[in-house]
Amino acid sequence: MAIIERPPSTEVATPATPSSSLGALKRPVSTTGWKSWVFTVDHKKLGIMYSATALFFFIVGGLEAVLIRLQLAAPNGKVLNADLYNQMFTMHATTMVFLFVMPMAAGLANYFIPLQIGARDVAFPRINAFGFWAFLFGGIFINLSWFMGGAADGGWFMYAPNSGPVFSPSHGIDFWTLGLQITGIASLTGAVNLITTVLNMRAPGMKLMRMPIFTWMQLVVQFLLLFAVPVITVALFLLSFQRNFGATFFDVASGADPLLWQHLFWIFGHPEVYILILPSFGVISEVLPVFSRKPLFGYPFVVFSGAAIGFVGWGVWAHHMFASGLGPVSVAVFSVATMAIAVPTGVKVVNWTMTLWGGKLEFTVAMKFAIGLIVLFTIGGLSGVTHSVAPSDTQQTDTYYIVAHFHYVLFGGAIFGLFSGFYYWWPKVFGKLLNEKLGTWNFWLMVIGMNMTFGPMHILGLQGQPRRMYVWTEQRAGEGFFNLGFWNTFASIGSLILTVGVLLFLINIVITARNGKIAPLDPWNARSLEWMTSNPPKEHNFDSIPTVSHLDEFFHRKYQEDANGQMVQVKTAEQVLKELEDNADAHIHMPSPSYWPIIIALGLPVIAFGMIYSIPISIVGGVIVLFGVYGWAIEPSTAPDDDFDPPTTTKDVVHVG
Amino acid sequence: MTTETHSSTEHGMSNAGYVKIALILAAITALEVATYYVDFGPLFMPALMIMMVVKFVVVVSYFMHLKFDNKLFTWVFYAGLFLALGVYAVALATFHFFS
Amino acid sequence: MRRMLTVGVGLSTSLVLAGCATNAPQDTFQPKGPNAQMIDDLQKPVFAVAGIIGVIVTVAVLYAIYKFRDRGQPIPEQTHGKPALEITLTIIPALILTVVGVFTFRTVFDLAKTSDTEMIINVTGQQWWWEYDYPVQNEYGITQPIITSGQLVIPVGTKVMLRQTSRDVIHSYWIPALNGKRDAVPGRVHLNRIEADEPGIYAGQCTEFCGLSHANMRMEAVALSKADFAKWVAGQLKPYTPPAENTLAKEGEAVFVNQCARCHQVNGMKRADGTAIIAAPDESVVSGAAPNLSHLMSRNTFAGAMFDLLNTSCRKDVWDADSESFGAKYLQGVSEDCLNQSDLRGWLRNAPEMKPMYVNPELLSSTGGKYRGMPYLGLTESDIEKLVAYLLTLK
Amino acid sequence: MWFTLAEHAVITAGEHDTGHGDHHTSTGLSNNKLGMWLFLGSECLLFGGLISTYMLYRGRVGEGPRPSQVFDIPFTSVSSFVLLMSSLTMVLAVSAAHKGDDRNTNLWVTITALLGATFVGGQVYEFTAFYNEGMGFTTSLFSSSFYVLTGFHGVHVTVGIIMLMSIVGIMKRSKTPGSKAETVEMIGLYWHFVDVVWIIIFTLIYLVPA
Ligand code: HEA
Ligand code: HEA
Ligand code: HEC
Ligand code: CUA
Ligand SMILES: [Cu+2]
Repeated sequence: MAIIERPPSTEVATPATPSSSLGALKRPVSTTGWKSWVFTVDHKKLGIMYSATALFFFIVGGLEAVLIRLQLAAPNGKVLNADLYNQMFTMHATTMVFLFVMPMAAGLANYFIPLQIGARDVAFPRINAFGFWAFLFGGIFINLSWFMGGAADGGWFMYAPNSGPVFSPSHGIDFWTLGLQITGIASLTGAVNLITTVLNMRAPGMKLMRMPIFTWMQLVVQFLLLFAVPVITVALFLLSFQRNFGATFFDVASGADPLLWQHLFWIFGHPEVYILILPSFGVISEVLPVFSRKPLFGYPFVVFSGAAIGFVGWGVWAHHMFASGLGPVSVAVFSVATMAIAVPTGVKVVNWTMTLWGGKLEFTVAMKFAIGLIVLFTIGGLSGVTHSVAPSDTQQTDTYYIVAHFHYVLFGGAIFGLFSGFYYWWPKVFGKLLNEKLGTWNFWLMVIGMNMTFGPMHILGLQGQPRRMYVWTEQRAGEGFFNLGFWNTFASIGSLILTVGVLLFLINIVITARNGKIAPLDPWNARSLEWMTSNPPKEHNFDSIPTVSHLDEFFHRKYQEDANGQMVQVKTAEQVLKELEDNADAHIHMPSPSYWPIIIALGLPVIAFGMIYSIPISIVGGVIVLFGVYGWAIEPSTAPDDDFDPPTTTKDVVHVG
Repeated sequence: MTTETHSSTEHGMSNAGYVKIALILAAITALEVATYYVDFGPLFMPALMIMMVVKFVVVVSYFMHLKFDNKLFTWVFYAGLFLALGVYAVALATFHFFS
Repeated sequence: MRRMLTVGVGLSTSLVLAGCATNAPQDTFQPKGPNAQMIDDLQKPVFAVAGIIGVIVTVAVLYAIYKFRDRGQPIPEQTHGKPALEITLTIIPALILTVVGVFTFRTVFDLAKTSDTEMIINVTGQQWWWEYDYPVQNEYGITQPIITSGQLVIPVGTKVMLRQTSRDVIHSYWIPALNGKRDAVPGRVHLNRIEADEPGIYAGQCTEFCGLSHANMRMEAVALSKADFAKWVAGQLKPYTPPAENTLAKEGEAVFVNQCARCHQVNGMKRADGTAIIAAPDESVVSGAAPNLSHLMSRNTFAGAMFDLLNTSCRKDVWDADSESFGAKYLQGVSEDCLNQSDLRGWLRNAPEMKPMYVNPELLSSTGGKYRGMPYLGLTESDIEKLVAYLLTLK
Repeated sequence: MWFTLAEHAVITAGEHDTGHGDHHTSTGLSNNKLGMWLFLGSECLLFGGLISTYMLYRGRVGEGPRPSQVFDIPFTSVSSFVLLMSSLTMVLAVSAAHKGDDRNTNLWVTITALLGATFVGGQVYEFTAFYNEGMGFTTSLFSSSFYVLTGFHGVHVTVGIIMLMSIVGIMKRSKTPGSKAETVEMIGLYWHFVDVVWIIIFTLIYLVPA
């Protein structure tokens, strides 16, 4: 596993195995079977694990959404009671935001950033593994509450004092708070890791302004995470101390100000929404050029507008608090600041459209989702601009009009982008092409379903239906056939179509795994570095690290201008890859698997569990963590050369990680 | 960002230099504590803030080598610092903390 | 791609359909007072601008995918962008937004104006109903504080300042026809100004998630002509008249004193020994309050405006009245014939079953045994019969 | 608390072994060092949030004592001074480590840990004194936010002490002298950061009157 000998040989070399024990345990050595996954530090395996887990949580969050829609399909719904409904929308949002979109983006980042910048792994492979396990255990921990007396029921922004122990006596919010703390650790370690990777691990010649846009947008996202996660960490700690140790941070009777929570939450929360969307912006900025057969229009503008969004995104959080009673000065300032964000985002929309313009468009499923994003996200973005007008927002806030806004940007934006990425990168990861025909159905059902579900919510909201209502009544639904009742039912039907659409994707995965088409080396005639590897990539990604001299390096290796200024193909993908193979590094030293990441991560939910039920359990968890940390600290991340059986020579060793 | 400077090992300061800096820091601390006993009038707050910032910057620049190290580190750290200052100051301002 | 067009067309048709629909009571596009009007004047052009931009982007994308689809053309020129175009298309949105920003700024401050207030009402939110407290204002004949709940009664054409707060969690006060929302936050007082142009009932809803029955926390603003308002005030200030001896209502009063008076205040009610009966809801309810029932039958709704006190036909009569006759109809209050018996009896029989509230004794450990909402009291049917008779006397 | 604990352990004790000097990176900078600085940037937002919470609530004392009634400025000045001096000994340790002088490194690291322990000891003493004066964790908003802020800082110092002690042990076991220089430097960065946070806390919380 750890050392790869002579990669060019067609046979996969049997990896040498570390023999001695440096930590408290012998190093794990399996290269197959479950152990090869559980103890892996390979960014690609971790990427797959992140994504697979996220997909699972998507289904969970989606089922919760469908229950919400069934409850609201008719007046005075009886599917859920008030208590369950409140848990349902809280957990739906939590699951979708923290356990689906964020980790899915982290999965793609993990898998593709090293490939896109020409690296063999991330900067800190073991931290990477730890991050995944922390996310997984955190996610399971939050959802455990369903079986331990009820899940969190305060809404995803968990406003105090409604989230305090008096008003939410079940343990749901305790699980929520501590679970998010754990997934927060995962995000933070991930951010440190990926930023370091992008800044430090680029292939020779891969200047910042030659980096693929996906990597760029992820870089911005990781910076947002780096600085936003600690803010919610503070908020969650204050809430935990109030709920579990009797502090009074949000208890008005003791003189607290409930607006403190709102500020802390949204200082995190607004950057968070860009954390959710920018990865998808990155994906479609890769996909659109490939299937337009021309470079991304205005690459530097897209880069800088991404950075600008990340930056301005810090100055607008109070637009979620226009009705909170901030006073007119704050409201006016934040209102105008919020409008400013539409400008860099508009730059992106313009550039995508201009990328299509004059191209030679091929409508693969990935491309369809990308184009879908442009239109649907713009609808959502524009309703966002109508919220940013503070006086209007006082009519809109906490109605379904807001729900419409954020589902358009999240579903039509973030999720369409991710789906575009799935179809685009599937052959890279699994070596097989997802079925395009089924994919087309998948796409259209999702487009129709999503517009049917969330489109009417604009109407519902503007006609006065508040959000977070477990029932609505005919009395406030208005007259006529097309009253709010009609649109509620319509939206619920839409959500079922949406479900079928998503289901088709799952079916597509199964069909593809069973008997999907083996992907050619370069199925899309792609442009960036991740395609300059085999499908799926070898464990060490590149036989030799390419030297980069262009944006869209791969394209420029395949195509050159002829005498008339026409682009003509000069090499096939196979030839390009062959060149890399011919110069293969003889002896590549990859980071070795480790037990410690999962052990440390396992300690975290134990500590959290103890904080809710009994402190001694926390101490046990603390001991597990400490034990793991020590094992980790004395185990070298890459097994040294004399730790192999038989020992290898150190000559020509290429270190990674 | 692509400067090939090698990390901090070779440069930095002599041990005597570090001791000197520590002495300065100690002196400032003494002054700070003095404000508690002596009435500085309207100068009190600004003086205290300036001393705090000076101490902060000195430790970060010299003990933590930021002054000698790659600019990237400075950039990353101060980005976090100024972001924190900015958002929290604005948040406190909405509570009329400064007025 | 043609299907994409179909979807686009479908979408815009559905939007048009929506436009000619409903007349929902909480429609945000039907201002009935100057504050809501100010918002409306601002939002309509903004919606138009957003709509136009949306159409432009959509059409541009659709045109591009039609025009530039792969028809076997050669690989296009590898252009990397046109900075001049880019910059232009950055500046245009910035300009549009500057204009919007200027108007937004102005409206924010216009709406926040408080100097010309004509009347003050204290509004307090709690799980899951609103309490209105009219401080003494002699110019309106309010010579003693009036405390009521569920329906906010205001004179038309009067700039009313709501001073909002909450007794437990955050709620939000929202009567779309009169103004946007303003949160009622415990420990803070937020100002919210409303004014109605015409007599009538304006529906609203609590719009900050406030726990179990957030969905059932509604409210109504009732605007009366100035003369009618004076009559309403006089009615609220009427002293307590105990029910006549040997009536069912009198028996009901006894039950009430026994069962209800610990939480619900009825102003002027006295014990046999002549001492006043003062409710102490703070001993039983987390928020420390229960609706004042002194003039229960002067309002049309109960329990956070979740239920009507009027039966269907009488309700229709009031709601559909034109603005001339509305006041008189409203001031009639609830007579025995018009009473919505089933809901009121249901409420007395088992309130938590009618409206989800936190009253399960097993889950009250964190509240020191206090209820959140009105508990199940285990009344007999005959007690209920008596209570209804009694409540009907509370005009 | 475990949050910060795990965090530091992972990042600081963690990946050092991969970063032996001869590594190629695009910026020529060490991964560990960059990672550490990123982490410290992130910590600014954490402490910023805690400090702001304290600032907002410092005057809300309810029935409990006011800040000026409990703070013992001379005492805290001394412990602040101790922590400040531990930064000096830390930087001397780093300097020795870079010279490959394991003996002196060990010495200075140990002294640093001792100074740190003195500071934490002082804090424990201070907390006890406050508690005896009627300022429990849940007494008032002021007390809760004070304890959370200084407690978080104290946990950071404690984690630093643990790392310092561990590195002494690890260096003793190591066969190649000077091989842990980067780890020492990394712990040093962390340690100094914890010191600068205290510089701010000492001024804003103790010296500025509420
Ligand atoms: C992916 C996530 C995402 C994204 C990208 C956005 C993007 C934006 N959001 Fe949204 N938002 C959410 C997720 C997101 N939002 C969520 C989840 C909530 C609710 C949280 C909750 O309450 O539960 C929310 C709520 C929310 C509110 C609070 C509403 C309320 O509760 O009252 C506001 C208010 O200003 C707002 C504004 C905006 C704006 C101005 C943008 C802008 O960034 C949009 C910019 C894009 C465009 C404008 C379109 C393209 C531009 C052009 C074509 C150029 C020309 C345009 C103009 C000149 C106008 N959002
Ligand atoms: C990324 C974020 C995201 C995503 C993707 C979604 C997706 C969906 N959301 Fe959600 N939503 C939020 C984020 C998101 N939402 C947030 C932040 C809130 C605010 C919560 C709050 O107020 O606190 C919210 C609130 C919210 C509400 C308002 C609740 C209320 O205010 O009372 C509604 C109501 O309709 C809703 C509906 C839906 C629907 C129908 C989907 C659909 O798109 C879901 C589609 C997916 C599926 C349907 C899964 C499909 C797969 C299967 C079902 C497979 C079945 C498989 C087997 C049987 C093997 N959402
Ligand atoms: C423990 C306290 C408590 C007791 C005892 C109690 N109630 Fe209530 N009652 C409440 C609370 C709290 C509400 C508000 C509930 C809501 O609307 O969510 C309420 C609401 C009502 C309302 C609706 C008032 C309005 O204006 O909306 C009526 C009518 C009422 N109660 C009648 C009674 C009667 C009759 C009794 C005695 C048989 C009684 N209550 C006993 C607490 C109590
Ligand atoms: Cu009160 Cu929602
Ligand atoms: Cu936002």
